[in-house]
Amino acid sequence: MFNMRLTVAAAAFVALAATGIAQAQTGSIIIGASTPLTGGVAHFGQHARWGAELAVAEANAKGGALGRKIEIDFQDNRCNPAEGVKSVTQMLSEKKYAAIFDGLCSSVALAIMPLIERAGVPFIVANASATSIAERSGVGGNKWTFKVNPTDASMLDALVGWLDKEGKAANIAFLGEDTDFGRAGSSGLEAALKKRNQKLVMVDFFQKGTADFTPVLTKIKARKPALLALYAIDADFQNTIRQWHGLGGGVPLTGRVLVDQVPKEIMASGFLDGTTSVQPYDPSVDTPANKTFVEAFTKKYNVAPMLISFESYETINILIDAIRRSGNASPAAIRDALATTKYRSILGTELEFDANNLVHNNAIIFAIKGGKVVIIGMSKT
Amino acid sequence: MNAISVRALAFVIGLMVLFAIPKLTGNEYVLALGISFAALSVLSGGLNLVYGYTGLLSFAQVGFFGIGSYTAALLVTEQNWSLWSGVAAGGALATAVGMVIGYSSLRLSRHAFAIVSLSFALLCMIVARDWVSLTRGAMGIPGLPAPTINLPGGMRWRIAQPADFYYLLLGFAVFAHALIYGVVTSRLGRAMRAIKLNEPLAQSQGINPLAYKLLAIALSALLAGMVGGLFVFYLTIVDPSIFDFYYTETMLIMVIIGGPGSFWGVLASSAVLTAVPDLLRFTTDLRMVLYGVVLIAAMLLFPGGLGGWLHRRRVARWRQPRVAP
Amino acid sequence: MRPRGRSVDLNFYAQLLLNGIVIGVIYALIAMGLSLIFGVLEIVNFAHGEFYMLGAMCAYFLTVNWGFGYWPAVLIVTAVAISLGCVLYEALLGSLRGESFERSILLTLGLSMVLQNGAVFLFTTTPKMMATGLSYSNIIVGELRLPLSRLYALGLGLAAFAALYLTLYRTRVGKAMRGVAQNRDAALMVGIDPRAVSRLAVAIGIGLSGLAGAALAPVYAVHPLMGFSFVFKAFAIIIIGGLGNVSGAAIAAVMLGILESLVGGFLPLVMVDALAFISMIAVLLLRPQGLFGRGVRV
Amino acid sequence: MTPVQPLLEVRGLTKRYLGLTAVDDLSYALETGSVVGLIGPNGSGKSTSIDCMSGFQAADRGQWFLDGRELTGLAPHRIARAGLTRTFQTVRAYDELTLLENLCVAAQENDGVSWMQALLRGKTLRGADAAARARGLELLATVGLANYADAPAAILSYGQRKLLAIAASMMPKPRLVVLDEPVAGVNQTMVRHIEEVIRKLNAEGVTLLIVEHNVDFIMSLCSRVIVLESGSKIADGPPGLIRSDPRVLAAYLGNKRAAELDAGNG
Repeated sequence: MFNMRLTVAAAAFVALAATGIAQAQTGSIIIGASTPLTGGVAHFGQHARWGAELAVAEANAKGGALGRKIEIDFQDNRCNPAEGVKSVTQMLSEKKYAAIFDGLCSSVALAIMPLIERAGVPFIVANASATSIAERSGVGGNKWTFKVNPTDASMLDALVGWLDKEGKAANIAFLGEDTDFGRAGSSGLEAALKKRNQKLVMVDFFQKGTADFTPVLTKIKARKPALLALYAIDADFQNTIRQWHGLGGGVPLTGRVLVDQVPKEIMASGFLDGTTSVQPYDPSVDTPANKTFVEAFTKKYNVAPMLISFESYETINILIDAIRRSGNASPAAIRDALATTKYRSILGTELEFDANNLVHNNAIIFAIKGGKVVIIGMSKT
Repeated sequence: MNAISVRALAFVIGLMVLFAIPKLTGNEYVLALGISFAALSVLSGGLNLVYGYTGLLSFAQVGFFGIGSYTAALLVTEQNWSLWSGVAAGGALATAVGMVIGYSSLRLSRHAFAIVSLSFALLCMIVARDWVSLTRGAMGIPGLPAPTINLPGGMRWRIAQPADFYYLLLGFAVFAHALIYGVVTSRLGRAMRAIKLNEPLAQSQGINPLAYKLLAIALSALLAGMVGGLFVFYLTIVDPSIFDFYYTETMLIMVIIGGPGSFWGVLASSAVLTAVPDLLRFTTDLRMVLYGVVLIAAMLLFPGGLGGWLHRRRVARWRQPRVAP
Repeated sequence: MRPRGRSVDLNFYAQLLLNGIVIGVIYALIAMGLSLIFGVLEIVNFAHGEFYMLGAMCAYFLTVNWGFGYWPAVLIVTAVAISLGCVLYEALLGSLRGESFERSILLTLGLSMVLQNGAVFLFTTTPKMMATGLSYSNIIVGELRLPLSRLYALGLGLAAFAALYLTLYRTRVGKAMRGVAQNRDAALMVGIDPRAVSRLAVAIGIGLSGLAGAALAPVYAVHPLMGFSFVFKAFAIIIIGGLGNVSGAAIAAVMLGILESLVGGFLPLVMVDALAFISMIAVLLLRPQGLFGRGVRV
Repeated sequence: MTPVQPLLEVRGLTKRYLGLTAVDDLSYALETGSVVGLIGPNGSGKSTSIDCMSGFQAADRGQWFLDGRELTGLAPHRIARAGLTRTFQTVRAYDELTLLENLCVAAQENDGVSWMQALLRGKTLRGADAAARARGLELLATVGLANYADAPAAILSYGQRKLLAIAASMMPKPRLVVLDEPVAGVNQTMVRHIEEVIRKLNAEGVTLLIVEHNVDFIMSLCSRVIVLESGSKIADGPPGLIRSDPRVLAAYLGNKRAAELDAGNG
């Protein structure tokens, strides 16, 4: 009995796929996107979606690409490779998508890569952080995958280089979430420190969703490191930062501190003075293009953009630029156009993909001084 | 007799159609759904054996699934084992773990088993994330190679295309369900139902509940472990999200809607529920809310599941003619 | 990893102990209600953490959006949670009876899915911070530090425990509750209405959960998934404490909090996460009735 | 003269709860083919003693043997397989299974079919299943439920369920059957019917130990009666003697149960 239903479903999908092909010739240019819209990181999936949709809306306001409207379809992947594969397979089988966007989580992006290679559709990654994505792309094998955000390793190298110059690269402790984000942070930091004959003095990981950090923070405080490299995001970041404040901290932070999300009371108290952070983005970066972006984003969604929303916005812009230069918006032409990208980032630099299809935008190094965030440098990643 | 042969014919035709799908349509999404169905139905079938037939609520299925996945992936990539031996090892390890959990907690009570199985699943996730030297941690093991299987007659089958995985997983699912079907329709399944319906009575009749419960757990662990080992090669990556609690919720919903203790019902609901979330992708936000509502409604309205409902109808039918003069 | 010097050492231990006590009392707030509901109804409430989350959400909106103070918010949220408990009993749990352990888990699991995903839908997963003056005030004694919000949570936890203890031992209805927990049939015979008692147990249990949410809203970030991770730990606690044994659960909670804090002070944090589950499994295998036994319930 | 080995021998069975002795040093023996009643006032330890004997409760002290084989401390299913089956005071049946299935389940652990044979469905299994069905139908006929062989057990009345339980306890051809209150709460017609069934089964060679409150039933059915009070055996003998035993009268009178002993249980 279930066989029958599946056959009916199969027939329905064949029909769907057929209409998809017909549409691809004339109607809008459609980008397929898979991102977590439910589950633990849905908050980031939401920002990824907002950034991308803002870019698409702006492009359409300027007449779309090649005289056609641009659309972007989002599907949920729960940050789970199985769901990612299913959602992208569905989009690929409909054959109407000019390119596939993101995945957000590294494991999902890695699972998507063989699919889009087989289908011959460009895949452009905005947020996933694993180094192995770029290692497997371009000369690494997968010609269809492009990654726009810098890898942690290169950003951390920039940060540690700066710390070393200031004589602060010794005695750093590390606390990060036990996800690809935190793990990449600790290994990137270890590597950057090793180059300068230093190492992390203590390393600890926590499960995402941990509410109470006081045990580990007490331990770190007692150990008196010079700096604490913190790799926490979302609710975990809010909990660590407030509990660190509650315990009286006494050690400045470093790593990927979300300086834009520190509660203003803590920031103003000067408690975090001496903190350094490296990020690919911050809303406060003082370029006209960024100001326009922050304003438009805040106006549209009632909340300030964050790293994820910026990366999605910029990535979709790079993709749209490639679509415009592709001439016919066919996946293969878009891939070739992507490879020759010369795009001016809203942070001011000109971006190109390297041999591994990876972009090297500037990383921003922040410091907190006198209760205020200051940008102390931009560094090539 | 006639009805049985019609059913058998329909079953064979249905199976042929399922195996012909890659030839009928090149649509990879249909194949992806088929693969998804094959994997999930083996998980829900195993859960049905444990919960539906034997009456033990288990949250451990997802743990067995992940243990099988990791074992197969690690043995194939790092020890150069063949796919079959890796998958068999994954199934064996899952079974062994299942026996340990089952034996230690079932000596206490079925309640202890439910709670221990839940903790086990949560611990699996922690181990997968944090025992980095073994599991490579949160990054998982990406880029699993397309496996090659030695077929009888010296042929080699390189499993690289979705259609290959479709055949492989569907083939395994048919084997797994045949095994489950064989058990539930045999006197072993009858003993399991007896234990679920009235454990002391079963004991007083010489049935050893622990042995049958362990059999159900071991079988479900074996199948879940093996299907996990096969499934991750299709995904090309295994990472800690293989232990996602979401799988557990999905499995439970499949068993509850299909009817605990109903082989065909759970198989059918697995098929429908594999396809439905994808057909209803626009309700993403509310899908899990909907699942929750279904669980609540099922527990309130059909406490005994489909089996309970059929049973009540059967009782009513038997009582009817005796009420009438 | 050990800090040098005797005084530093002492301070370090004292701070860990203090943190642990606070964490333990926070666990106890959630676990006591879970234990009470199990004791009286033999129901494992999977949705318990979701009521904690709703309590925190509610407190957040009351204080941040509607300008209530902390204490009024705590009172309102607790009252709302108690009524929600009555509704929950009448609408869902009241229909479960007898051998319904598995059904109760599935039913409340469904409820948890509805509440959690519904909250994601309504409030998004963006973490919310209750930023009143309370959140950033600290009590400092020597080297020891305790945020004021945690001190309040500690006080509320102790008060809740005292109130629960007095209710169960000094009031007629509390004695009835213990009677039902010990023997439902016997309680029926002496004229106790088990439905009324069960309803009250659920109301108190959910009320405690809501109270915990309100008390902790200034301590932790408020988001829809905050209850989910807590509830599994609470399961472990009530098993360690002896199923249905409310003060056992409270003691186990404080013990676990202190143990976690001390372990976290020396070993990797991952061990802390696994600690609750591993101790629970160990307790189950070595002393199935829990550390404090099942027979005597508070 | 060689001493005849008793079918069941119980030696010094003792069970305590929280300082209260429910069964106190109970010893007795049953001969093959007999029908023996076990009576006593409420709380005298009748049910506890058979729960211990069948493995459902752990005894604190004592030993018991079936046909010379020690059963002490075995799990219930092992005791059942050794040839001692029982029914329960609160009648138990598999409601969702048919009557015939109820009976077949009861025999399946004793017919030597292994799990593998059960799965592969070979000749051994088919033979065993056919034998079980035949015996099941025969037993259903004996207890008068043959018409309902394919009906779910849930449709049975309370008394009919007691009959089904008795039939199920006979399925594996046990050496000894312990019936826990086979007629409690059933009407007089059914009591007589159950009595007949038990006689018929005994005539086929089954040994029975019957725990009952209904003293009349026991007195008319059993060749020997054992009386318990506060966990101890106070009398043991043929019904005629028991009726006039002063200790028994005192026990029942003391518990205001003399009426039960004298008058019929209407």
